[in-house]
Amino acid sequence: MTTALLDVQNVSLAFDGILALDDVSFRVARGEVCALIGPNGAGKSSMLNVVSGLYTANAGDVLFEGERLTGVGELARRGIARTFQNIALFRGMTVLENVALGTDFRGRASFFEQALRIGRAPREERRMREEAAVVMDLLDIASHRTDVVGRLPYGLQKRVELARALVPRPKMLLLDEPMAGMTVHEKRDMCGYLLGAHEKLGTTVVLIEHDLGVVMDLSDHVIVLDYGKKLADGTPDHVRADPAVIEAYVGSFAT
Amino acid sequence: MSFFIEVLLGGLLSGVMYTMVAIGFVLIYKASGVFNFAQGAMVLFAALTFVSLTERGFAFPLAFIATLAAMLLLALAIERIVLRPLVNAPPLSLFLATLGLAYILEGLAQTLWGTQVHGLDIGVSDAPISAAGVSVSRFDLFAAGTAATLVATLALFFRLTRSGVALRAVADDPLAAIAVGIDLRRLLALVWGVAGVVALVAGLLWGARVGVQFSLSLVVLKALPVLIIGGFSSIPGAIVGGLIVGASEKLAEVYAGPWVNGGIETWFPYFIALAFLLVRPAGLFGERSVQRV
Amino acid sequence: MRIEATPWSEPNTSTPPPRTSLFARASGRAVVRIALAAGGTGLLLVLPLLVDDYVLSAVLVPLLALSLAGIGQNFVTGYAGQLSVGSAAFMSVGAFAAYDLHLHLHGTPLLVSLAFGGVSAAAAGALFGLPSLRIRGFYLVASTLAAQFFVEWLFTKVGWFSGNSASGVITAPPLSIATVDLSSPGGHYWLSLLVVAPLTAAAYNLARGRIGRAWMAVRDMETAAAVVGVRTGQAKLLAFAIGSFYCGVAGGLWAFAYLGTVEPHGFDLDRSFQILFIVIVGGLGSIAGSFLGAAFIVLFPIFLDQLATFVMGGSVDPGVLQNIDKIIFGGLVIALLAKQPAGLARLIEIAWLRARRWTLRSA
Amino acid sequence: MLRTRAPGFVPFLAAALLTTACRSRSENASAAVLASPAPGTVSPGKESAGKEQYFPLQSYRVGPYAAGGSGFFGGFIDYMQLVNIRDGGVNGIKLTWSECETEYVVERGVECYERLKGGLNGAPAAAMNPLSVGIAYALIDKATTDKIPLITINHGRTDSTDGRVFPYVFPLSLNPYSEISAIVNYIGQRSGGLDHLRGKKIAVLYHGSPYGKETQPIVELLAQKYGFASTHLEVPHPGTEQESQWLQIKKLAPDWIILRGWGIMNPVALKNAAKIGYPVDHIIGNIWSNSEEDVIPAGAAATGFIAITTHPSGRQFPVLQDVDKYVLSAGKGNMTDPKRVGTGYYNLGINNGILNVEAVRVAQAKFGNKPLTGEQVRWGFEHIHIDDARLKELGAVGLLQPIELSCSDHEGGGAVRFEQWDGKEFKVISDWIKADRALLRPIIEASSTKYATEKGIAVRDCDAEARL
Repeated sequence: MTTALLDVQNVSLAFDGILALDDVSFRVARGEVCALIGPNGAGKSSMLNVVSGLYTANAGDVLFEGERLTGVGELARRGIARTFQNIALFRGMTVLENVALGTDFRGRASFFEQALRIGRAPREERRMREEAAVVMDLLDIASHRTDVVGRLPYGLQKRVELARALVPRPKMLLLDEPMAGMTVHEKRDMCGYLLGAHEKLGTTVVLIEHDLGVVMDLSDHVIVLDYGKKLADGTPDHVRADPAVIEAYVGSFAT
Repeated sequence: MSFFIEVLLGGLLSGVMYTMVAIGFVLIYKASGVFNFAQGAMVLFAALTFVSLTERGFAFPLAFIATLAAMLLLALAIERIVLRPLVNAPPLSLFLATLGLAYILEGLAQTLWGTQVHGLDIGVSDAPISAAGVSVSRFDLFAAGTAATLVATLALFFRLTRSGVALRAVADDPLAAIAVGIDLRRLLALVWGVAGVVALVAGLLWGARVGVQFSLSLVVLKALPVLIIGGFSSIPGAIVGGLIVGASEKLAEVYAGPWVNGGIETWFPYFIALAFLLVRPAGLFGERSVQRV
Repeated sequence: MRIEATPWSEPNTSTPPPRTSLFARASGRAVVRIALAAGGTGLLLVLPLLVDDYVLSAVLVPLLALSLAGIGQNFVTGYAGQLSVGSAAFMSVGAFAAYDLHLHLHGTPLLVSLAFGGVSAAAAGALFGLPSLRIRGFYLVASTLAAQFFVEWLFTKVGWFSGNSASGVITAPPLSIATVDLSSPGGHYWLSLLVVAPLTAAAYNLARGRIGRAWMAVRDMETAAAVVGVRTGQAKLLAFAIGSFYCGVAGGLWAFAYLGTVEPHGFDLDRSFQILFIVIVGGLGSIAGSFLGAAFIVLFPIFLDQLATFVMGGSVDPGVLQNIDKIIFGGLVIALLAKQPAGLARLIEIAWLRARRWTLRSA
Repeated sequence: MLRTRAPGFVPFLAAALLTTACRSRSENASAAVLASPAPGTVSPGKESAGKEQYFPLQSYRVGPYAAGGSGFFGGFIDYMQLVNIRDGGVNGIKLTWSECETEYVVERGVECYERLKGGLNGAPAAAMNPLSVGIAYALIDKATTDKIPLITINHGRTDSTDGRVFPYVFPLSLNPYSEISAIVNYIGQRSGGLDHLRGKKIAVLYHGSPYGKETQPIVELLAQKYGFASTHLEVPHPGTEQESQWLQIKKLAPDWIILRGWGIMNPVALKNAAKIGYPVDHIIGNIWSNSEEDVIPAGAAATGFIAITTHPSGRQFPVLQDVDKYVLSAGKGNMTDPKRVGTGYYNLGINNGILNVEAVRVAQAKFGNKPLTGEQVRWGFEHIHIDDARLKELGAVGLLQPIELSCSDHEGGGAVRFEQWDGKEFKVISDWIKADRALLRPIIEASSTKYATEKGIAVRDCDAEARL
């Protein structure tokens, strides 16, 4: 099999004694859509936070493209973007500025070039705007470009956050409940955006989602966590058939 | 040796004076998360009101009660005019609002009572009393005693009275407190009232110590490093912080000062505070949770 | 359910770049704007011919200097969200450094001295900004207050900084650039304008560019900022450094162009609060706001005095007036914070929008 | 760039227009108020025109030093009031004045200067009297270019005593150097002659500011000359915290302490002296540590404190009796608290009034009995010669020292009296004690010439001017 893009090795995480993740290992292949599922408190978000370096695991390693991930600082530069369960946007800034921040880490213009708007600075700004425009059009938020994010409705904010994550064209996208609290229509759109990004850019997607319908339709690979332990790991059908999973989700698969 | 002890004692005792002011801060910060820069102005306001009343022939207790009433009224006014409009404004705005409040209080106090410099004699002489070659000012001892009593009273107040308990509840978890039906407005007014009383006591002691005039409002600058070391939300912190600042700055001035020919007391406490912060970014006794802005 | 992937259109470079906040305005209005700007600039240049010495040397010059300091404070507090009450200290560093360079390297060009002042202040700012990497919130006041008092002490104490003049007060050299003499009130104004205008333009570029976004990201949510690749520590230090640079240059102007002298206590804590108020009144995170705030701070007391004179005649004791002045000012600050935290800048923006809507409707 | 700058200029226009608007309004505002006529405008329409001499007052009645300001300017105003009521002005020229609050803050002082320098309703400004070292420094250049005398009585820049370099600055009656010299002379006298100073210990407790530090070199100089040991202890501004300094004093046990304080620092110092049991009658307050406001807050701790003065407290002087008779009893007094009439700052204000008015009178003798320009009044100051006889006429014997100014000497006096606080009031305990001005002059000239070369100032040739 091909070398995994993301390789989580025996990760354990404890908050003052209580074990949130217990020796969890899994691999995510390049280009797949991988879903982390499991009941509340199963440790899904914790896992995502370990991967993105917000938590440091007490034990175990996280390899990305075969190299260890060290700290949140390098996340974007390694080609990883993420969204948060309860939106983490820059509320005081406009939609455009928020999305722009997604690519800013690529900026090379020196301080003086920026202060005087000469050399690389204006070019980078223009490029940033183009890239941002594309994504904003894609997610139908272009019309809100100059609105202050804090004042936007929830669904829009979710999309802005996704836009900010997509705009650098990341290799891997970590999505923590991207469709929480959305209507069926919104979910459908959201899935559309995700698949679009995934197909066009070959972005690898790791997402946490509760709506199993969505999960099964969307993902090529499902990992089930329960009480910090890995319960199952495989294709949707394989997982759907797994007795332990059925145990955990009594009859959830009736539909 | 005895000289060293004298310096140390002197430092600790002036530290107590700083604590007096710092406690007012802590009360308000605990209850409302407001970093009340106006505390110094409140000290000035209280002291000036008291002195002016006594000079207009009020008896000491009468003047005290009148000033007390004034401070409570002030607290009500502040809650209404300053805090209520700024409910759930960012802490930075609240802090800046108290700067504005300080301006108002200074202006008000001086409009009402004039800008005269007043002496304040609370009947305690400065004459030193000596023991084992170490002499300490009577007044400083008296001040320390008063401070201790004040702290004890506050402690009792918060343990025994309903509003005291309510205050602790709010300090722990505002939302929950409101949920169980605590009237936050009333409580805020109350806390500011208590802070006003503390300001009055502090004002009397400071006034007797340095005279009553505009500079009194600057004592706030002495209280800040104390708070930073102790943590904004902890009364024990304010006490320990006060002692640390008082002692260290005096020792520094006397023993290190001469090398840079003196006057280092203005900034030295802040460097001490910084040193502490780098080890404990929320002060000795402060909870990390209260990091806003 | 089946989901259709939403088509992802590649950016088409042949088509013009998409219109964004900056370019969104109709070209017609752009023309108007530029005309306005040109007119305004022209007006600024000839102002000395229109107004008398009093307005120039007692209002406009300090207004310019304070605006610059306001921008500096805004970078730190308004954009990067770091509480600083030490702006005066950095002004002081700027003023004394500029003076000392001039004193010890005789014949240093004026602008070079001022720039040197700014750079020194930036260094000091970065130094005292270091704790911000570890300390958050109000506790950070320790750092800037330390700067405030230490600098004041240092310049009072060490005679060398003030050229060992017996009094410790420094007096500005006669002002001139190249051979142009600037010692007249008009000259002082032009000098200030010459310094402030380009720095303001640069401030806009920074605030609207990558650096400004990084600052605001740190201000709004530091973790998220780190996740999207903002080097948060770097951003904070940069904010302190650049902010202090602006304050430093402002200090230089204050000393050279406005007072012509400066003593350490001229940059005390009250000055720091004054700068802070400028930002609050003008509007946190707004460059134009820094100017509005400064204008307010400078004009308000004068205006009130004039008003009192006009309304009450001589009957009112200036002392009382000053106290009332204090009260009203404090009240206004509170009111603004409660009603319009975005400050005068936002108020004016709103008014401007209303006016435009009205004109459009009537047209 | 253009676009980005556009919003910036709005406030300026606002500023310019607003102020100009206010100013034009104040044009027709009544006299003797904080009006600010456009500089140089003479409006003959006003009944006052051509009959008034204007004194712009950069006063301060609030802020940390309010006590000093309200007393000084109160006395100054009451004296001018007296001259108007009793003598109908100076040779028929009425005195007018208007106040502008500086709060002792430098830039406000500058704003006030700019606002008031142009005169009032056509009455030209005679002289500037900011009672503030900081403001004085900021005004030296401006006043010199505008040709308005800058009076810094008992304070200000020492080397401005040299009128050849500072033609418009007048540190009247006592500059900081003279002050120290006089104090040392007094200590010498008390210890039975200057030669007895050898081996004595003198500590200087000074305010942590340029003002506080200014006299250090002179103290050192005198210490060498007379062989006493000197220690300098700084009290950080504002002066509410002095424990450690006084602990050091306790260890040092000096024979005398020179208190070079300001504002709140003074009473706190006296209270601390009591705390360590230092004899307060061996503390000598300097010219800014000699007012009732400096001792009263210290209560009993202050009794016995000695201070120098150029303006003894008290109402017994004839001139103050006149003020009482003509001004106060007529309800025209300026002091909100009449009890303060005759106190230190007030009497300094009276002295300042006498000297300013005298300068106008002297100048009128040369230029005629009409409102005078600042330049003419400057001539008046440089030719003030008040001897004992003149002091008698002025009713100020013992209140003001005999004083003679000249083109090169803008100080003139240099003598002080010593007074002691008895718990209720200051009692004068010495006659005028002179400073060793001959010793100080070279130091002053060295400093002033350095300044002249630094600023490229042409030094006046006083003899030549005298010959004119």
